[in-house]
Amino acid sequence: MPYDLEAPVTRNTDLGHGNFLIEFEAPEIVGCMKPAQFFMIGVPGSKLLLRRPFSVCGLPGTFDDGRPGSAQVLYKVVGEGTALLASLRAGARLEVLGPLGRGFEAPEPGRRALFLAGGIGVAPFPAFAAALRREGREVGLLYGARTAGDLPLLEWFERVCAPVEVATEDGSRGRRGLVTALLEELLRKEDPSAFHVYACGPQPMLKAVAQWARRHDVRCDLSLEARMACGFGVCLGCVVPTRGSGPEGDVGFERVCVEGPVMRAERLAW
Amino acid sequence: MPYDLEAPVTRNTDLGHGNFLIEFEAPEIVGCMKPAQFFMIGVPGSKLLLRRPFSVCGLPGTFDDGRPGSAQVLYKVVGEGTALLASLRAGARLEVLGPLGRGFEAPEPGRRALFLAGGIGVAPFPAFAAALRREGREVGLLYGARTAGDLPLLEWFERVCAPVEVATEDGSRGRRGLVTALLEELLRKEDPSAFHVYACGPQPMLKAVAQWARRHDVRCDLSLEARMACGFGVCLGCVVPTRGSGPEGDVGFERVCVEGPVMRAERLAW
Amino acid sequence: MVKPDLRVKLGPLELKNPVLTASGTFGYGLEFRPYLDLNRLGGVVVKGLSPRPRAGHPPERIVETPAGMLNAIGLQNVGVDAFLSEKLPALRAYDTAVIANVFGETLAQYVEVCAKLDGAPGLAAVELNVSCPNTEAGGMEFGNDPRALARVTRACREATALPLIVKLSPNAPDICEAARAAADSGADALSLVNTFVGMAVDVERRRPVLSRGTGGLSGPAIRPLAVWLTWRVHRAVPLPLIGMGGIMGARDALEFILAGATAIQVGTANFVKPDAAVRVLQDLEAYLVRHGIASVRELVGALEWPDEAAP
Amino acid sequence: MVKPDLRVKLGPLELKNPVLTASGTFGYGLEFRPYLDLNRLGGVVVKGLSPRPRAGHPPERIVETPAGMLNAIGLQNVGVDAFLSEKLPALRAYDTAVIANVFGETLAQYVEVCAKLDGAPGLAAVELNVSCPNTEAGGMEFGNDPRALARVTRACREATALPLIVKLSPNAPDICEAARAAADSGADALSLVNTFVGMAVDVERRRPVLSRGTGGLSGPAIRPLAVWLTWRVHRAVPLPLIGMGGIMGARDALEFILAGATAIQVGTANFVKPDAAVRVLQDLEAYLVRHGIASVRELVGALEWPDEAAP
Ligand SMILES: Cc1cc2nc3c(=O)[nH]c(=O)nc-3n(C[C@H](O)[C@H](O)[C@H](O)COP(=O)(O)OP(=O)(O)OC[C@H]3O[C@@H](n4cnc5c(N)ncnc54)[C@H](O)[C@@H]3O)c2cc1C
Ligand SMILES: Cc1cc2nc3c(=O)[nH]c(=O)nc-3n(C[C@H](O)[C@H](O)[C@H](O)COP(=O)(O)OP(=O)(O)OC[C@H]3O[C@@H](n4cnc5c(N)ncnc54)[C@H](O)[C@@H]3O)c2cc1C
Ligand SMILES: Cc1cc2nc3c(=O)[nH]c(=O)nc-3n(C[C@H](O)[C@H](O)[C@H](O)COP(=O)(O)O)c2cc1C
Ligand SMILES: Cc1cc2nc3c(=O)[nH]c(=O)nc-3n(C[C@H](O)[C@H](O)[C@H](O)COP(=O)(O)O)c2cc1C
Ligand code: FES
Ligand code: FES
Repeated sequence: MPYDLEAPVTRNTDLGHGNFLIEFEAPEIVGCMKPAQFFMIGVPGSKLLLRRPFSVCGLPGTFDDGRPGSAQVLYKVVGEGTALLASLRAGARLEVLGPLGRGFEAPEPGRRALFLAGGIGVAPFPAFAAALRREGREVGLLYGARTAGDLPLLEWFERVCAPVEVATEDGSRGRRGLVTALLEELLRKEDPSAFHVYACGPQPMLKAVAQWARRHDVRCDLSLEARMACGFGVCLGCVVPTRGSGPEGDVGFERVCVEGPVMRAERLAW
Repeated sequence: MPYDLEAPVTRNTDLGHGNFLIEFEAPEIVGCMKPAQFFMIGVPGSKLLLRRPFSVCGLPGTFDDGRPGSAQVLYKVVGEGTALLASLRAGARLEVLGPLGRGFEAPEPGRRALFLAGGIGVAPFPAFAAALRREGREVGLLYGARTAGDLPLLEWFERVCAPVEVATEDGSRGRRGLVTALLEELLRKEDPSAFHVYACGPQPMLKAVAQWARRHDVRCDLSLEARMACGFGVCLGCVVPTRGSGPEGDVGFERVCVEGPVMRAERLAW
Repeated sequence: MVKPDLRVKLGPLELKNPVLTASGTFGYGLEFRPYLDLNRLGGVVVKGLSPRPRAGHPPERIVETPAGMLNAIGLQNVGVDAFLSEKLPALRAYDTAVIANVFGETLAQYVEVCAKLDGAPGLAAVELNVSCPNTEAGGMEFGNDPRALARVTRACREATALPLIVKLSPNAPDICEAARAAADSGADALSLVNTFVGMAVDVERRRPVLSRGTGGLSGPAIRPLAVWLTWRVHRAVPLPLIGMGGIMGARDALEFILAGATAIQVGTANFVKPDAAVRVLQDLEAYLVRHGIASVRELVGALEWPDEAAP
Repeated sequence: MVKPDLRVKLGPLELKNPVLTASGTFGYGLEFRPYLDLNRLGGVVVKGLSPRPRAGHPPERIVETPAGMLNAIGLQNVGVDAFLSEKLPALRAYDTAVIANVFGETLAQYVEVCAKLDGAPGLAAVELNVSCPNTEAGGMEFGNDPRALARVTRACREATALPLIVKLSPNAPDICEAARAAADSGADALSLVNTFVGMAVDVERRRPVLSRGTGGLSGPAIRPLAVWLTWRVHRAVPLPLIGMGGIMGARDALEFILAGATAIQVGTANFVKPDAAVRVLQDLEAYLVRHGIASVRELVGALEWPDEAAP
């Protein structure tokens, strides 16, 4: 059950290259939130009318220095709303609605979790990685970005996950190329059916992953993004085309905020 | 010559009852500003489109603890813009345009300055009082408000000016009644032509003072307020009716931001 | 002071208070149960209903603009049958007036939906969304053509005994003419305004942001326009009005009420603050208490028109 | 990369860049000397001029609304004679196109002002503000009646050899019809939009905030509406357009240019940031460089209309 709270910012750390990790106190929300669920976050008095959606990145237990009753959000400055967030100091107040949407489900027993992250798409994975590791599950991360600076929290993942493989488009860190190449390579060596793939990143990457998963029949969940007005299912603004959801069982539209943000790759009619 | 600057807030002191004294650094502006001139102040990223006009309250030398190159503005929370100002901490940034408008002129030699302030209308007087006192001029203050809490900076004036007389509508401090009663009383005892009256406060008070000054032929300047869009003469939004300014020399409209905010009382066609 | 009287009457439709929620911004009502007590609301206007379910437009469907948003949802909805069987039974359990918003691409579709809604237990009224292209008349919106508007109003009037609200489009060449056409054709009340047509351009990609090119502008940006249209229609037509357009708080609601609206709808604000409608109601009540006003009805159209003003 | 070419042509009017300032928001230009270099601007449109000086409306004349403002200045101005003798001589010293905005309450007044401006050295063009009540026709605005608009355009066309811009009102029942009327009557270019009629209510005093009751809405709030009207007129009429409405930065200016505006005007933004127009120009140039676009003219109307979009 979601709550709409005023949440005080406890810190807002500049991770460089326009990436920030903001922490705020919201015990009621945090108490019932699952990895890859999201918040709608607004800044009171700001000129933006609509709140902005952000995945939960850290929950209590995710980061060693996380405060009790607090959540962390990893974000990148891409426009007015994220620039405004970046200007906030500890003590500022946020309007936070959450938890919203459907989060990640743990892999079936015996399967290994494999995360595919594209740049800031890494945001929902820390809380999930920490939770799975606590249960003794194996978690791998394939992490792609344009350039080395766009790999926030990489060191954290290197401590928590294995394997952690990196690809950058400019070759400034890890392999030169796309993250999907890492995926193909890994699963050439290992049995795809031993994995449950979770992917989050820019749409072209997700489309490629979804196609690949369909082709190889790998269980694959995507954490999607869309422009949102409400975040809780009533504006119908955030839809993606999905198979079987249309008026006659054909392709229809489903809401990323309620039926997602996590959706099974094969459902998407991209 | 006005400047448009980003000015860092150095402090923002809550004086109680919704009154605040904010200080910001703007050396270029402060260096050429006169008492009762004003700033247009905006908060970057806020939802308000237009800046808000505020008189300069303190200039270097006005308050003992004032910082060099900084100005103080005394304001009261009455709406969204002033509420937003009140929420700012040291380090926040303001958009400040100034100095704007025509400020106070010193009284002719031999005349004593007498300030009439209604509540937050006291704002332009500290800088003027300090400047006049530095030149050894005599300065009196008649200070009215609804209630005792609405008399910001009263203690400061009691140190700097004499006489300082107070009236409150509820009698909670000084005389019960309106500030204009103090004026009539004082000038029954003394020769009106020995004074130059400067008045700032709510419009009904200014109208009463202007009438009184006309009746007794006292030199009287008013510091006016008006809704403003630009503050520098181009929107024509801030006008007041004045005698002789009309197309045929009849009643016309003049801009508070350029021809004012200080205008001679007898010019107003209220 | 005694509690102020909040009841209002829109012709045959009696509401316990004047605060409704706007169609398309409140889902089927049930989605808001975590955020507010539906029993508090004067009424709930559900998402527009068509004879059959509709998939709506492909993304992008929405984009934020200064103090507003554009939407081109394409009237995605479950269809009138699913509404009656799946949504209404749960919704009518609440003590609030349930109002069905209806649209069609032909006159026959409007009539079909109205007829199906007619006997439905727990339905308080029908609101016609006439900002919908008339496919039989070259795609011109019903609401922009007074004759088509009169026809659709009359046909729906015959199809249902429920109180009939016609929702006016601000894009009509002359909204007062549209209001008169609806009034003369059997409408019990008018609601206004629907969204204004607008466009946002993605200047990096050099194309409209929305897949449909244009969208409907809602939110605080349009409030001064909507308040003015409310006052104009109030002076032109004797029907009770339901005002909307950018209402975020009670102060905004009062602008519409003073300009002649007997009730108001909260729209885009529901997205921003899910309990916005209840806050509007609370603060409206507080305003009445503060001003010693016994009934909200005293304020309807009570705007004092300045002497110096244009007529 | 070489500097992009910013020159544009509006019929006979050649501008060194497409950034102008909007009438009524830039005084007589000279007031902005402390804030920007007037020589940078493509042009300056001065406050609307009438045959004789006008006092304008009593206060309140302005009020802020969400992302916008309403104004009812009442066309206060020094009159055309004082403009010619006192303002123009100083203004024409700058390397920028000076455009006189003209209005009247009768056709004869428009003609009188245009005739006086006709020979004036240093004047680049005339812009007709037709959002003005026609006192000879019951107060209906010239711009809202295509025939009156055609007449006033034709009469001004005859009264002056200067390039003639007609500024369209968004309150017209059909802006495309108005655009065609102006185009067919000798206009060289069209500018759009003027302000939208709106109203703000002071709910504590239960009266309109503005002394006139209503005012014209400007600022970012109207941008999506103005961009859409620009695109509509661009597709309906072959004349060059000057777009405006809520332009605060280069991104906003590009929305209008892509939607078909050959030049743009910066209005309300001048109040908020006195050097707004020069910033728009700088950032527009930076955009062209970043995208490797040789001339701003390539972008005029270059909006790609999506396949799925409404026609
Ligand atoms: C469920 C969900 C979870 C998300 N989690 C995160 C997160 O953890 N960290 C993070 O940095 N971002 C996340 N995003 C994306 C984030 O919401 C957008 O970056 C943000 O809304 C941009 O706001 P803005 O005001 O800064 O930019 P705007 O000015 O609104 O837009 C800037 C650019 O971003 C694009 N954009 C705007 N909104 C979205 C959106 N919702 N999705 C994708 N692109 C958009 C625009 O097209 C434009 O190019 C998430 C989005 C969703 C839907
Ligand atoms: C030259 C000048 C100097 C001023 N100096 C000071 C000062 O030193 N300290 C101070 O506290 N205030 C001063 N004011 C008044 C101040 O500008 C307003 O209180 C402020 O703009 C209100 O902004 P807001 O957003 O909080 O309120 P809004 O939400 O804009 O309005 C709240 C209330 O204030 C009224 N109001 C709005 N603008 C003005 C205005 N410009 N003048 C009068 N009433 C207005 C409205 O009618 C409304 O009742 C000055 C005004 C002028 C013109
Ligand atoms: C996302 C969205 C969907 C809407 N859908 C409908 C609809 O189905 N039927 C209708 O009559 N109006 C619809 N509207 C219009 C609103 O009911 C309302 O008239 C308009 O948004 C103005 O009010 P607001 O500014 O408070 O939102 C919709 C508005 C929005 C923002
Ligand atoms: C205070 C004010 C005064 C205006 N006066 C005039 C005028 O005299 N003549 C005219 O044609 N337009 C006038 N306008 C309209 C503007 O030129 C412009 O069309 C409108 O404000 C939309 O642009 P914007 O949103 O950038 O301000 C005025 C606008 C404002 C805000
Ligand atoms: S964001 Fe409103 S329905 Fe998903
Ligand atoms: S505030 Fe614009 S002219 Fe005075």
